[in-house]
Amino acid sequence: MADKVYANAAAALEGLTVDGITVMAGGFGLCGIPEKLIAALRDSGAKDLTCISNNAGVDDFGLGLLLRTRQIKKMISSYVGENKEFERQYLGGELELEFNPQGTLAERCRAGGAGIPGFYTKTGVGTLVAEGKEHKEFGGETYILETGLVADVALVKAWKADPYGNLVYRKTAQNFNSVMATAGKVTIAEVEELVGPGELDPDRIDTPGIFVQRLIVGQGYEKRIEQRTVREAA
Amino acid sequence: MADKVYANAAAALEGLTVDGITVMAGGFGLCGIPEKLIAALRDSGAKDLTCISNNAGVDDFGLGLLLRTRQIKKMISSYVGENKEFERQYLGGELELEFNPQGTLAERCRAGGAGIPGFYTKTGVGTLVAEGKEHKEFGGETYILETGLVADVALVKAWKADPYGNLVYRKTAQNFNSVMATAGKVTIAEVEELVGPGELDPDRIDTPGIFVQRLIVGQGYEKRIEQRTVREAA
Amino acid sequence: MPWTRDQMAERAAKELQDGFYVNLGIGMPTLVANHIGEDIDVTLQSENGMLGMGPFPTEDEVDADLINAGKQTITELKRTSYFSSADSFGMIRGGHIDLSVLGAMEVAENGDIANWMIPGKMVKGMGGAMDLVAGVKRIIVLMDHTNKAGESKFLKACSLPLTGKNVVDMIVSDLGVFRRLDHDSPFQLIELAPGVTEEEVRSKTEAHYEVAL
Amino acid sequence: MPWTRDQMAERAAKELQDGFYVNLGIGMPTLVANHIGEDIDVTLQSENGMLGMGPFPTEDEVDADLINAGKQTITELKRTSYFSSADSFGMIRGGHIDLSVLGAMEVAENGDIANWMIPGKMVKGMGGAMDLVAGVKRIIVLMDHTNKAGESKFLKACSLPLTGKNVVDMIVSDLGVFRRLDHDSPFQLIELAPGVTEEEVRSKTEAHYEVAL
Repeated sequence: MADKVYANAAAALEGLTVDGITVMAGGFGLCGIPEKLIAALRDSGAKDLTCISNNAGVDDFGLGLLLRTRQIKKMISSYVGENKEFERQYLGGELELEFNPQGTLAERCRAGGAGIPGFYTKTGVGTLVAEGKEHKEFGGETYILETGLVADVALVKAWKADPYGNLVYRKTAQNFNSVMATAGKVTIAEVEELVGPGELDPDRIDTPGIFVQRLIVGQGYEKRIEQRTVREAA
Repeated sequence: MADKVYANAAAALEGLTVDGITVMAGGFGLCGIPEKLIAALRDSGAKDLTCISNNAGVDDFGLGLLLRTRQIKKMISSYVGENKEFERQYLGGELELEFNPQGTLAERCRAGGAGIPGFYTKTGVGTLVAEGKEHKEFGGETYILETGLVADVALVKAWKADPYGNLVYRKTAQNFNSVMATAGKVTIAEVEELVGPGELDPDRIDTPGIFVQRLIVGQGYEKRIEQRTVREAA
Repeated sequence: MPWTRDQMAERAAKELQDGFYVNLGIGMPTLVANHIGEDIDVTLQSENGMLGMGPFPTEDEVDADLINAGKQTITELKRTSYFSSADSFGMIRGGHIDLSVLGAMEVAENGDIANWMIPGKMVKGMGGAMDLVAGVKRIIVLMDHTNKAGESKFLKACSLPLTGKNVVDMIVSDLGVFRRLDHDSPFQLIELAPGVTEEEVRSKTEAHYEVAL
Repeated sequence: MPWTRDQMAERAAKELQDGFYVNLGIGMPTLVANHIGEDIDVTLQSENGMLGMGPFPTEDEVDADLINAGKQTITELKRTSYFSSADSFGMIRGGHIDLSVLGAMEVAENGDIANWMIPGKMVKGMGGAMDLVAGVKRIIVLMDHTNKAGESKFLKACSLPLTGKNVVDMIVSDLGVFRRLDHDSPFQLIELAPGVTEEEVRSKTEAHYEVAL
């Protein structure tokens, strides 16, 4: 089998970091973001990127790194609240932005990966989101047409992988990762641990290896927390 | 919490077995079929049923039981090859039949459960399946509109459950079960084993408990095999 | 005296029923979790991919892989399951969540809600709010009755861009509770905060409503 | 001498490449699995919800919960993953499977295929065949060149209801191999079974094709 495991993030991106490509990046806030691959994409210098990601990172972490270096031309996101540089570029007209409702964004990625070019949803009917979109009635209710999304490269973060590219995620760090893994023409996964063949329970695999073309093991995960909220121990 | 665990299949069906309802039944062939619930549905005497199921069982097992007693008015399936009584009723005009491509059937159930009333697919374009359906171009290719499916009652078979209705399936016995579990107005699961709270790994749950309203533990699973194919031990 | 934020949350919590699956919005609605009756069993969903959300962690329990939709660290319970964002919003859009409690900038008498953008100001995005109001069976809005300028937030028509059209079922404000029976019916004022008068509510409300105290 | 079924399967297996994900149809196509080169690594998908299909089980290994799309008992491998029917066909429809080998009743010179129903006879259903021909990147048909009456199965136009329109990329029959470069190009006869002549193929083929032996 063509070996899916690459030495590091830069090697895994080789040949793919062309200006103007569309990149999906998993994660919710800073939870489960492909932090090594994003840093390597920044280092690659690829620019005019369209980034599909639920959020845009913070100023010095996650996709914020690519904003600082002006490598992103357009974002497709549901919420971008934590990023001053984003705000500055957007208000200055330097950055295009397309807001999608979070569930619509997730479903568009899932649809793209599953060969569904369009689907109808109630979400956003009667709002700005519905403007210019086809409306259709089903059972007396109005729905709008949303389209599937695919990316030239999808970057995802998982917990463990085996050499076949099978991935498992951990807790809420799954979020958009498993969906986006299906929607990349090339999907690159970074994981905390590479296990041997047969060590993952075949009934518990979140992303079957068919979706993963390249794979790296990341070192020293930062896993930054945005809102550390604690209670007193009893 | 309202207790989801019922004493047996008949008790779990109580109040639901109204003539003319639409019932989804999981399984592929005879693998992973809700055998106890189907038998109890037969015993309930409910008739004029519309059954959504990939297959129609065999003459004396699975949905074949409901065909023998003429309780099914219409089947929505992808393949019904293993059933003489089915053939007799269908050729005699006693049974309505709607064939869906298997992937379209699975996606229609998933869509119904996920609040998607319609989606576009390439599958079936240019065939009998496309007749009367809306055609639409996306990116220069033609797709047809398929609609979401929901059922009054979804019957599914899982391997294990906890008291919250969280389900896990085993190997290829998952098939349509996890999809249909999302698309029942009432979903009833039968399982081989009920485990205690917290005994299922929260990262490995296939069907979150929100989708399961009622639950039984089945006894003495028959698990019939249609094509026992073996090789010589080395 | 108008209700405090905590009292508003307590009042909203009374709408939760045994066995309900509930999504609580970011901000004031999260306070509702502190007031869930001990005699009922409620499961909280977090739209980033979790059903069965537990309390905040102790310092030792903090786990960067375990956050809620407000990006706060949380804990799991014995009932917890995790899933993808697509499956999470399938749950929401498919009508499987019984109730959602959300904040709002404006609610209109026809059930419209605006809570995601103010033209001319930096827009952070709608996140999951549009999906929640479109998909969840029952929507309760928890909001101050008036804005900082003292103007009604319960209006004849929303002036801000909508999050959803004709989706709100109940409003719990600091002054009282409005409810409607279905999406074709008008809102009714059904309850007043202690010491608040019907006249005070009327003077601070632009929307038309019926009184059913 | 025309190829045997096993030789046809062997020929089709030559189209498999290292790293391919492949779905083999029910019947003759399953024989292809016996001829996968030892120097290449191929992963078989079964559309009932499995990636990484192993060989038939020994008597001791038989497991009713582990079957393939032909409902035959099978085994798992170290690479195996299981998933739902919706996810399985997402994989297929989404173009993630590299190659599918299927049987057919008829193939037309424009790439149409018919393999699921004969009007007037009992119809069992299309199962996953329509999804496979629509979604998989490359479709190889494995079929006898003629039917029992000796009539060509590679036709100017299909007479039976279609399974898919303009989807077939290659035909391996007992007489030889036809291929086309893309879905706008004509089929070319590129190979003959040993001892079979171009004339014999022509006399037994209704479809128009080019010769590129």
